[in-house]
Amino acid sequence: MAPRTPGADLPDHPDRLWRSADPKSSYDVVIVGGGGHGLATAYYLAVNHGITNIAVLERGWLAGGNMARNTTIIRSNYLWDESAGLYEHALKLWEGLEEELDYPLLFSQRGVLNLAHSLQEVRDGVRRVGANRLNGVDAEWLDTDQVAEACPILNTSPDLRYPVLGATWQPRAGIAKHDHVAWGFARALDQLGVDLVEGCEVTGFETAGDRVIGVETSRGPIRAGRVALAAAGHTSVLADTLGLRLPLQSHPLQALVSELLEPVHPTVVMSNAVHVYVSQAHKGELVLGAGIDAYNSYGQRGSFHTIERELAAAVELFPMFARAHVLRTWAGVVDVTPDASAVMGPTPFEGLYVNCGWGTGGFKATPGVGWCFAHTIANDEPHPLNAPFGLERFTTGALIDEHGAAGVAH
Amino acid sequence: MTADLYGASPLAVRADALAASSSPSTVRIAEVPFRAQVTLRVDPRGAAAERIGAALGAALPGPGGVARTERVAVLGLGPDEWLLVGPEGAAQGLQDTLTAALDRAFGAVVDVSAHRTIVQVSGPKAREVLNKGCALDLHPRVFASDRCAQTDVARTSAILMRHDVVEPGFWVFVRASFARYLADWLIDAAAEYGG
Amino acid sequence: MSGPFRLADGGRIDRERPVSFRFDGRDLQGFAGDTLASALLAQGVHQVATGIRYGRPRGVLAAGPEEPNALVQIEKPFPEPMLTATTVELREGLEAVGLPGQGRLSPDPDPARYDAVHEHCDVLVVGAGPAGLSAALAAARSGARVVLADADTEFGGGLLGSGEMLDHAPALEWVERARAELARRSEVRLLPRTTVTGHYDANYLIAVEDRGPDAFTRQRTWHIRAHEVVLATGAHERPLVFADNDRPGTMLAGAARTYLHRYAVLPGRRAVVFTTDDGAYAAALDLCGAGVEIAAVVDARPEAPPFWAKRCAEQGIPVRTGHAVVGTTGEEHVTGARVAALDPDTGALGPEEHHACDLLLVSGGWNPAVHLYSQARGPLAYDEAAGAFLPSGSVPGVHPAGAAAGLRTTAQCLSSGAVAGVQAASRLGLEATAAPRPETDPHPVPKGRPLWRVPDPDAGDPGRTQFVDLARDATVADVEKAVGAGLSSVEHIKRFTTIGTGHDQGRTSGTVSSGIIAGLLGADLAEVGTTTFRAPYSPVSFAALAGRERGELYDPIRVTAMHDWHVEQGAPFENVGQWKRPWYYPRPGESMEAAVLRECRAVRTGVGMQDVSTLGKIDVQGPDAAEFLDLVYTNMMSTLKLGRIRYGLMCHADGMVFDDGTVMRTGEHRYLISTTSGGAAGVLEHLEDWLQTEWTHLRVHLTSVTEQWATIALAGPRSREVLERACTGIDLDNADFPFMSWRNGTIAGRRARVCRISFSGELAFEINVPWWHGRQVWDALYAAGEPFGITPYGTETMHVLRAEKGFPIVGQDTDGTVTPQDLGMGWAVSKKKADFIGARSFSRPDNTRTDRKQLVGLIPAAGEGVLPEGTQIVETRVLPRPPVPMLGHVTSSYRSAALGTPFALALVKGGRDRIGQTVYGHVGDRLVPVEITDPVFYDKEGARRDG
Amino acid sequence: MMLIPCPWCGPRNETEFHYGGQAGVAYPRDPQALSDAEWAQFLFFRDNPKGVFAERWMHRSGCRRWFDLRRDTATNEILGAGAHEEQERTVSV
Repeated sequence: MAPRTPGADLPDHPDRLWRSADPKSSYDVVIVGGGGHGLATAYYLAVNHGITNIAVLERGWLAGGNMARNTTIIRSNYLWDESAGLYEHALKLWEGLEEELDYPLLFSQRGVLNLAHSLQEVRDGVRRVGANRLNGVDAEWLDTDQVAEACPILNTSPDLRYPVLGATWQPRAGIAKHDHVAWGFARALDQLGVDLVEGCEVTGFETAGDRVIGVETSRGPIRAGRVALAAAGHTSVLADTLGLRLPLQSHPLQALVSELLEPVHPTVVMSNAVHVYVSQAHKGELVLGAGIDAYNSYGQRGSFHTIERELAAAVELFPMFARAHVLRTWAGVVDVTPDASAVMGPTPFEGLYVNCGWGTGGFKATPGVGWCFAHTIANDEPHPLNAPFGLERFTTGALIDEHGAAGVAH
Repeated sequence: MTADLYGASPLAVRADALAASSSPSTVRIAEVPFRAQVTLRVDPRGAAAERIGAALGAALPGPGGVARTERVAVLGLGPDEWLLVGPEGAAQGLQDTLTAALDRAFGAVVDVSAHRTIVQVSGPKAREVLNKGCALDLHPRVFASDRCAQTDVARTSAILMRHDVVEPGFWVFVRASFARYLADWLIDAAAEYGG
Repeated sequence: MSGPFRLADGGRIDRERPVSFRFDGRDLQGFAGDTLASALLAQGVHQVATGIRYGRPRGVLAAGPEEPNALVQIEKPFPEPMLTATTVELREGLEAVGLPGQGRLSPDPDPARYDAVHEHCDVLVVGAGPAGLSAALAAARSGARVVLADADTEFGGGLLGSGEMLDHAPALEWVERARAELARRSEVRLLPRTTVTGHYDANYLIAVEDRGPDAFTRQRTWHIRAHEVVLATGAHERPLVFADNDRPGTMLAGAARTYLHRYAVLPGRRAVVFTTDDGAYAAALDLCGAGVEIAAVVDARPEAPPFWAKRCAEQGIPVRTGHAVVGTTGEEHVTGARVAALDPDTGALGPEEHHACDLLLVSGGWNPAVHLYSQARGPLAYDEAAGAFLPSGSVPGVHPAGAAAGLRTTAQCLSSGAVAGVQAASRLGLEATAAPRPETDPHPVPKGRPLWRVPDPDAGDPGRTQFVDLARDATVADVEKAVGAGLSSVEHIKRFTTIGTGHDQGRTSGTVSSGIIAGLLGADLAEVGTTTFRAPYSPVSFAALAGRERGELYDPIRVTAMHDWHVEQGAPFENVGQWKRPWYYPRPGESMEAAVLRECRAVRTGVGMQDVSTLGKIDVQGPDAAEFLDLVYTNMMSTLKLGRIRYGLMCHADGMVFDDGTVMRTGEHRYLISTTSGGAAGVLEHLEDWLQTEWTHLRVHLTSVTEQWATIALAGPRSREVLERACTGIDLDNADFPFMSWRNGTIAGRRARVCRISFSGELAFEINVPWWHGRQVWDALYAAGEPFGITPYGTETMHVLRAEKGFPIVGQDTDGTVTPQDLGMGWAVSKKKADFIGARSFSRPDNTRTDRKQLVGLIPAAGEGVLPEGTQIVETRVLPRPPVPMLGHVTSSYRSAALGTPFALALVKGGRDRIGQTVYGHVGDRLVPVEITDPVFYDKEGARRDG
Repeated sequence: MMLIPCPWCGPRNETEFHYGGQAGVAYPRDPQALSDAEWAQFLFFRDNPKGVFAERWMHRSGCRRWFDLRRDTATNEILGAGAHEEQERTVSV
């Protein structure tokens, strides 16, 4: 057979991935949510803490929620120390993950540009770069000419309605192939003897006083020594059954993809001001994300005007995309907190741990979340990296306000 | 002379461009400058509203409705809000009339004559031009001659009022700072009809 | 003659209009009315592209947008990637090349125009085939406002390619009568060349009209809000899966019929027809009638349909029932079909026979185009009899009709369309009756039995050339591997194999792959299901969806009444939200730094003027206005006297500063408040929220008057002298007109409201006149100031001057995490009021920490330059290893003419207690020593504000 | 594109509205009397149901009035006006 179209194809998957398990009657740890976070948590529970009697319960197909719907951007250039600590830990894990999982994750450290379109965005960018560097996160401030050099197809003309005045640049940032990440973890878990249970919806909890001792599911009750919630947009619905209120709102977040195109876009470009972020994935498709839709929704679909506005911004910034075609649009359901930072830690219920509120940052945090959440579950206390991300902060006011970094942030 | 009395209207600088983009057989676009505009806020169920209606010679219309007297159009903008549009120079008189009829009842009368300007869009293609940026159904079955609406036109907010005098058309009320943008947008939208 | 395979007559092409084009470097000819695919087929060109993974030759499979193979790159008139040859209209000068599954973007700017329009209708009919036309006619005759959209260049749908008769005349005559009637009705809009790509909430549909390269607008996006929607979107024929089923010359049976009838093209001379569905027989007979030799009809089912078997027999066409095409021969073009008996129960194959052919027609049944129905949240269910997923349940206001609803004959489609049209109109309260249905050809309802996969006769490497998704080069072997890896969800298998992710989004492969998966898993196809249908139905160019929101129209540019003056002076502008504000006013050859120093000096020593019209202004009136203002500002406003002005801070309920401005008492129960330029809309929304939903008992009305007023700041020790020359009616003495008060006067014959407000610390006035008079009054003040060297200044100078005074700018020196106390503005927080927005939050534990970041001043060590804004502050002279503790950051930083040194404002942890300390700014890789100071650098006593 | 029924202006595209989240969350009568935890509940915690949700919308591009709406967050189906009695007075435009 003739040679393949360069770059238009992905490496083969291994011959064996995972077996879809039937649930047993009890486990040491039950993880609710078989997305990236649930899988990574189970993985680090097993390899870091020696706990393998685990079930990961997924109501649909494994990693079919936000893990399958995100735009796969990975970066750690967050403003505040707390966020930088967690995301940078994740990025370091990403850097070794392909080898660790022995799976082609297509982790490509092609760098991420966060554009500044106003003088205030320039100030914010310089501030964030400074904070990143002092926190040991690679970051640079690029002026307009340097931006043009890093991404030649970007329109850096001063005539733009909101011209590019500069950008932050994180060289170690990049993208990965989301399914491969999830499947890499799933395969490893399968080999470690962890039960991955698909088509198993958690409908409630079994409690004894203030202690959670198991879950009710569409496939019967399951006892658990500890229960960990990692259900993203659906966390509120689950916590509600316990009367546990969480500071979460679930919103649609949309993305779209073009047809396969010869490589033109060497990096990842994000713009808060005009609400668009773009990369060109491994096969050659342009992957674009937009801003969050304003209203609460679990519908896994957003509003079309968001897409139109996003494409207007994309064509302004990348005039050569004019005749690229939108092939497919979709939406995930992201759970957003008041300070745009996650919640991870113990709950008022003994034996129940929660990891939620990742908003648009979930994918990039995946291994870091797994590492820290596993620690939290195994030791019944937070890892130092996620200690600031507890629920108490909403009472004390010690918020980690990442709206600047997370505005569109992905 | 109007310009002397009122200075420069927001779209004086676009007058030629608007004229150039107009064509009698398709669409005509022109600024209607310096109209008196007064915002009225009052409880429509109270006696003050009745007094105002009597003073104006037209009952206050419901939201989206337009009442007209010889000199004044009264646009229902909300449950307790109206915009009164009168001829040039009438703002003070209108305010006096309203304030007197209000008679210390709870309400508000504010001169907003310069806050917005008016763009007339008329002609056979007027609806088509506006619908390039306005999502409302402007079909005469739905948006009849006694209707107005606050909505978005392109990327700015506007008040639309049906204004069928010589030919079918609309008045578009736009905030002064957005007026040039709207004019430029209208010129662009009308371009295919070859002014 | 445009090709050896073109018939001498017939078809919908215009033989009077030959069209020259270029494909893969060859100059060729076709006719107007051709697609690129039909023109190529007429020339005998079957191989159009190559497969993406294996590079195998690929031909034309279909005759419409479902084409998985024939991908082309347009080179001229303007490059466009990844179109299907089956949908590219042939035009003079077209140049294209075949693609291996990956397109190419042009670096040149796209010269075409794209726009959008909003449309409303009672009934939107999607698809103008027999069902859609019937529906549109029924609805239109009821008086409904109807939009009829169809992706094709002409109406007729399946009738365009079927050669059928209606009312004993060619069906297209009926189509033309229907079209003409609809076109005559004023309330009907016909949209040919318009693909409805998305079906969103409340019957909001997006359609993209292709107006052609020569049109004023190349593509137009229609936003259609419809009361009722009839989905008459037709169906797509399925290919069959067997070894080497991808060779050029392999074609859907229905597509071959379309090439024959619509384009007068014979797709081959000798054909084998492989089917599991009755529908293919009509194609075989039509082609036979046109002179194509039909080597055999191979029907995998045990019995042939008697109606069609009889006709085949009459034409001498051999029919091989219980047989299957198990493979093909050929390289760049199919040369023969390998046929064998197939045991339907065991899958065992009999001995092979070889049938030479240059055309292999396939039909595996039909998939209704349920995309839009599914997007509208309509449920789908697998229908055993139809062998397809059909619309089930119901969606209010959505009416699937015709082939999209699983119907097969023209008679059925005509009837169901009419019923849908009547139903839609009836739901609107209109009286509608269906017209009599035209008489159709007396064909029985076709039946089929799906055969998802033919066993692979080549035992060595089974399934490797049995292509399931031709667009993705995904084979049965790939599906087997996915299932073997443990996957059972169709979503997983799709992602594993990439089936359905190609440019055609799996139109021809979706149901087939589900069928194969069900077979491998031993599961019920109904349970396996399909993947989700997502918009757009067909690929849509980015530019079409961007529309006119490009360049200057990308976002409104807001300007003030004095804008043109600033332009005339050559001022660069700063974007502040949507506003354009003059940044500084350089003299010829002057740098920004020099200009700003000059402007600052002018204000500190003489007089300057600035356009500050962009500040938001809200009229607040009502008996409870004072009480309301007390609740929304942190400071006390109810004690403000008529004629006086007070500075005010606003917080959100979380206690963080979100806007500031002035409050001017203009009447007994009336105030005018100002907001920041960027914050105006947000403040009004915030105030209306509390007023309307929380404090409904307060009798207060708010009115935005931002553009009612043009506002000019006149600042500097000589500002009073300027105003004295220009203004009458106001005694400008400090005693009569004290700081923070306002008076009415006259400037240039215009009534003006003059305020004594200063954002620079200097004696200053703010002059408000109605917008119309802004430019005239500006000119008058400028003229009056000329003897004093009056200097216009921009936002940069304003920033420097206020920073010298330690006045924070919300959004620059705050970031949503800063309280009034952090800013050192505890003086602006009332201790007397019972409550106001934000008050409770000040006592939260985190807000009472002593090491909170506080606004302080910074002076860099002698010889150091201006610190970059955003610079992080650290405590130690030498950087430790990361993570390095940070004290805060520089929020504002400038060179000061008045101070003779660079200076900055910064938010620093426990900053007020550190005044006098030296800390370090982290600039690049250097640490710059800076001294922490009080944030007020200039005129600490406030002596200058009175002149 | 949801069609939001403004009680005063009639049904309009969702793009004309500002979303305000959960309806019926009253400002505490005496915030100073609340514990920090109670105050945090008011500031930051809102219902987030999958299904019927009573929520606030403001017709930003129209009459600028706030009103309540019941909507199914799983399907975007709008189930009618919420708290305010006056909202029955819809008008058609």
